Amino acid sequence: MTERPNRLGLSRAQMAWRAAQDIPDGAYVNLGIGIPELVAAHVPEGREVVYHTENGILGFGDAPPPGEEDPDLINAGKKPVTLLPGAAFFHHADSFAMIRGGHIDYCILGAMQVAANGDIANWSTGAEGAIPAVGGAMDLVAGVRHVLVITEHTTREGEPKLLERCTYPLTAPGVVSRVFSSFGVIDVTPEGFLLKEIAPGVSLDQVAAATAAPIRAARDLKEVAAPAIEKEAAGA
Amino acid sequence: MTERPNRLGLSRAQMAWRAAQDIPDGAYVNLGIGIPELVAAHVPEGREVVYHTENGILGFGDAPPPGEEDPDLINAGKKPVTLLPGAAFFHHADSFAMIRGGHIDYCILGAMQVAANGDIANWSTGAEGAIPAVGGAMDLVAGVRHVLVITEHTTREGEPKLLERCTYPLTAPGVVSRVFSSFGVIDVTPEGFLLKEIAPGVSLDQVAAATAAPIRAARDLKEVAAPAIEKEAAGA
Amino acid sequence: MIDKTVADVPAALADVEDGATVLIGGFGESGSPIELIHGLIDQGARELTVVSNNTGNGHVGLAALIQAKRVAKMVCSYPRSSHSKVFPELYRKGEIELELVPQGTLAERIRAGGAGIPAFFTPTAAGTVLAEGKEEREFDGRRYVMERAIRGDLALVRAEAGDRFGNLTFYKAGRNFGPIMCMAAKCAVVQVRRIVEAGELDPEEVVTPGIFVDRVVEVPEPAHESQLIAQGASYP
Amino acid sequence: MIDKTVADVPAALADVEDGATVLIGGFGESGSPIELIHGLIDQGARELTVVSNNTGNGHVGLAALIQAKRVAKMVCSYPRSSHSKVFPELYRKGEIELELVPQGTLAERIRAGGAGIPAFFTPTAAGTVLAEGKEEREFDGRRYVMERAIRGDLALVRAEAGDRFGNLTFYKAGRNFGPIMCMAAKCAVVQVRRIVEAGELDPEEVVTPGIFVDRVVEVPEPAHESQLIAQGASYP
Repeated sequence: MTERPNRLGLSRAQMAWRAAQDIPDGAYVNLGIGIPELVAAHVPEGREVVYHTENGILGFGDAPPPGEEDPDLINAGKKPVTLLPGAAFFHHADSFAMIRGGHIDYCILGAMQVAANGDIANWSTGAEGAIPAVGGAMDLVAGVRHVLVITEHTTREGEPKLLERCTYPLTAPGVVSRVFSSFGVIDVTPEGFLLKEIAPGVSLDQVAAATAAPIRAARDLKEVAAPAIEKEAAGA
Repeated sequence: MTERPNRLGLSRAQMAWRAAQDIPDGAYVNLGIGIPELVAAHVPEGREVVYHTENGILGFGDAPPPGEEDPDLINAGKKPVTLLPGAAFFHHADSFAMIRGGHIDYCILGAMQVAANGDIANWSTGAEGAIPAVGGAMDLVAGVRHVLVITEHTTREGEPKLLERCTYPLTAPGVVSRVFSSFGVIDVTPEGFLLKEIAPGVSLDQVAAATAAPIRAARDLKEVAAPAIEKEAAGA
Repeated sequence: MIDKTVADVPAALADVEDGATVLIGGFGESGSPIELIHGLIDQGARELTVVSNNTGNGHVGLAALIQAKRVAKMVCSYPRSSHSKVFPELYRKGEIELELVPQGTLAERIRAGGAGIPAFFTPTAAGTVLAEGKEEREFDGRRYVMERAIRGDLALVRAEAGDRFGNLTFYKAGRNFGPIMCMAAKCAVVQVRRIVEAGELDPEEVVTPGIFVDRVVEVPEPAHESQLIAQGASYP
Repeated sequence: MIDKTVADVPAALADVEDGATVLIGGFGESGSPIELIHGLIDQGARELTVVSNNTGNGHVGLAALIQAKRVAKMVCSYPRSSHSKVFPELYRKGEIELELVPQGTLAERIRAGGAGIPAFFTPTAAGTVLAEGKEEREFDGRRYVMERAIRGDLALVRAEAGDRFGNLTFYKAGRNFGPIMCMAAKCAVVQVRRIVEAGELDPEEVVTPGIFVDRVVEVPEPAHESQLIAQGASYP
């Protein structure tokens, strides 16, 4: 999970920062494992957000100081968390009632692939011999009101992750509304991908070349206003 | 709800007493409104029974002393109750999960009609113009493991309540296992009604005449061993 | 900052629209949000569909709402009781519609609405007139009825304590339909005896997590329906 | 007198049969009933179907049960994790069967099993490979998958406090699958940190009412799976 060398576009922290700007005050939010976990640190001051984790907590906060971890106070990524005032515990059926019932406003997830029709693949490459594991991914994307994706624009090997159609097994069809990639902010519209904001230092041609589907630039295309953020600790 | 004059067979309290003998130690029991409410008072000493009420209590006890009633501590008949040590509150979906999920061992209910195939009708006469009301009756008879009925053997007008087939709308088909009537204890078997115990002072001919279905006497037919019980307070 | 507390009942109900589906908590008077119901009468919305276990008593609370001709349709399990005069009269005159639902099916349909389950199968009512027109199906040799979820535009619920996040505790059997109705409504409005500081409720003891609640209004001394009826009160 | 407390783990598990379906609580190590799982290894039952969110870590707890070749089939949402070696190895060799279920569907299927609901519809997995072979159906223009209930012969659960009636409280996010697994098993066996007197648990704060629990065994200082793994422990 360390930063790639000589990367083009936004850093992982900058992607998380940009996604955080979209979370309104009072939102109930579920953050996926990986880059999405960084979002909480960048929600603008003055906005209060309640975080949900599948394993039965609403209203958790940062990791505790070393030595104060509790193995029964963890998030879905099995990392230790703390409680904020107003937190609540509940069992798994109630936790997924929150998800499936449309009570969570936003989930922010990583993805292997996102298609121009909003399909998402983030649980399996479909490779032979792999141990299939889905966790709560399918419930989240099927149930949460706004499904947002944070992802590098391409794979480590430079393959596009934004495609005309997903080639990996779907997590759900037609659910993603917005992608925060290292190259910018891309909306999924009825007409396909729409580039709303572009990362500093990235050209439209570079975006198009790294995207395996048509991608239009918005008429009011802006540059992502991400601040310079110190590189987060590896594996944060 | 006062005792009928010159009645034949068991009194209401004696029927309740006899039903209570069938409740084993440790049972979870739901008692219907009317005569079944009297059962709790007659469970043999040494047996501990946990009572369930649809409105979300397990482990309630008798009515409180006058003046100590709490409108939020009532049973399904909307009568005030008290709590015993080990009681618990829960919401309505959990309460009926207990019922529908087969967790309640016994429900003891009144009935308008019981058929020789175990059908029960206890919620509606099907009369034109009546306000239909079902409450939890259908859930109880469909979900509880043992459905027992306490009833006068005939209506006030002398019409049989034990029939070949119910004429009133069913509460559920084929669920009743035993009837405690004023005339005795009647099992519902694959071959129809089987008289297991007969009330003192009642003849087999009288039982047969008051039953609108074949009723066999068990080979080991006994007399109901109900003690003389003082007449309970009206409307108890 | 999240703050779901509102100043008073009128503020909590200002935006209820004609034709709304309103889930109203309570089992008889136990848990009935009487001040919110009176607030809804004052607010004036009409042509309501009301989902509630009963139809109210006397001329206050739910009975008063019905009497004021605000309710086009009742969805309930037990629309009559000893003090219920208003609904039966309107029903006999054909001035109010009734959907009769077994109590456990009502609870489960509401819970399903809150949990994102559009339909489920239940043994309750299979083989009875209340299953007529519904899909029936066999699983493992037993007959079940398919039931659809219920969702509300509004829920009116009474609870014990609430904080600015909407976290709730309840009081005894007043809990009944409250938690599941909060889950199943677009806007859950809760009257609580006490508004408490965030963090005052133990996260282990929160019964309804705030995510299911939209507005909390303090009513420190809620009226007892039965006392009002004994006093011959009517509303407004 | 009702007394569901048992002297020790062997007494709690003496009668587990080969071929049983065992619901095992926990989300990773959080809430995992590690002493009961080790007790099940000692007890010796084989050909088990285990329903649990994960497949265990290291060579203790659930991983040790699998390693001992007692498990013919796993039903779970996430069978791999960083410390999970045992299951993947057996799975690749074709020596253990896997039914992969999205986490929320797993929770809901278990809850349905406890609530007497044989089947329900969920949006989760609709349009994905995990819906293949399952009935799909449209409600109000959206596609849903029909899922069947899960019931267990046995549940193994870790809780915080329990009384002789089986009433339970839980500890933080260790609650997760515990309450619904107790509901869905013929015999729910619970290890608690503290056995308390009847009446010591506030009826408002009971999370799992005793009706769902069959046996309670005190394990005052449960082992932490992650500590055992760090120590290189294996069981037996």
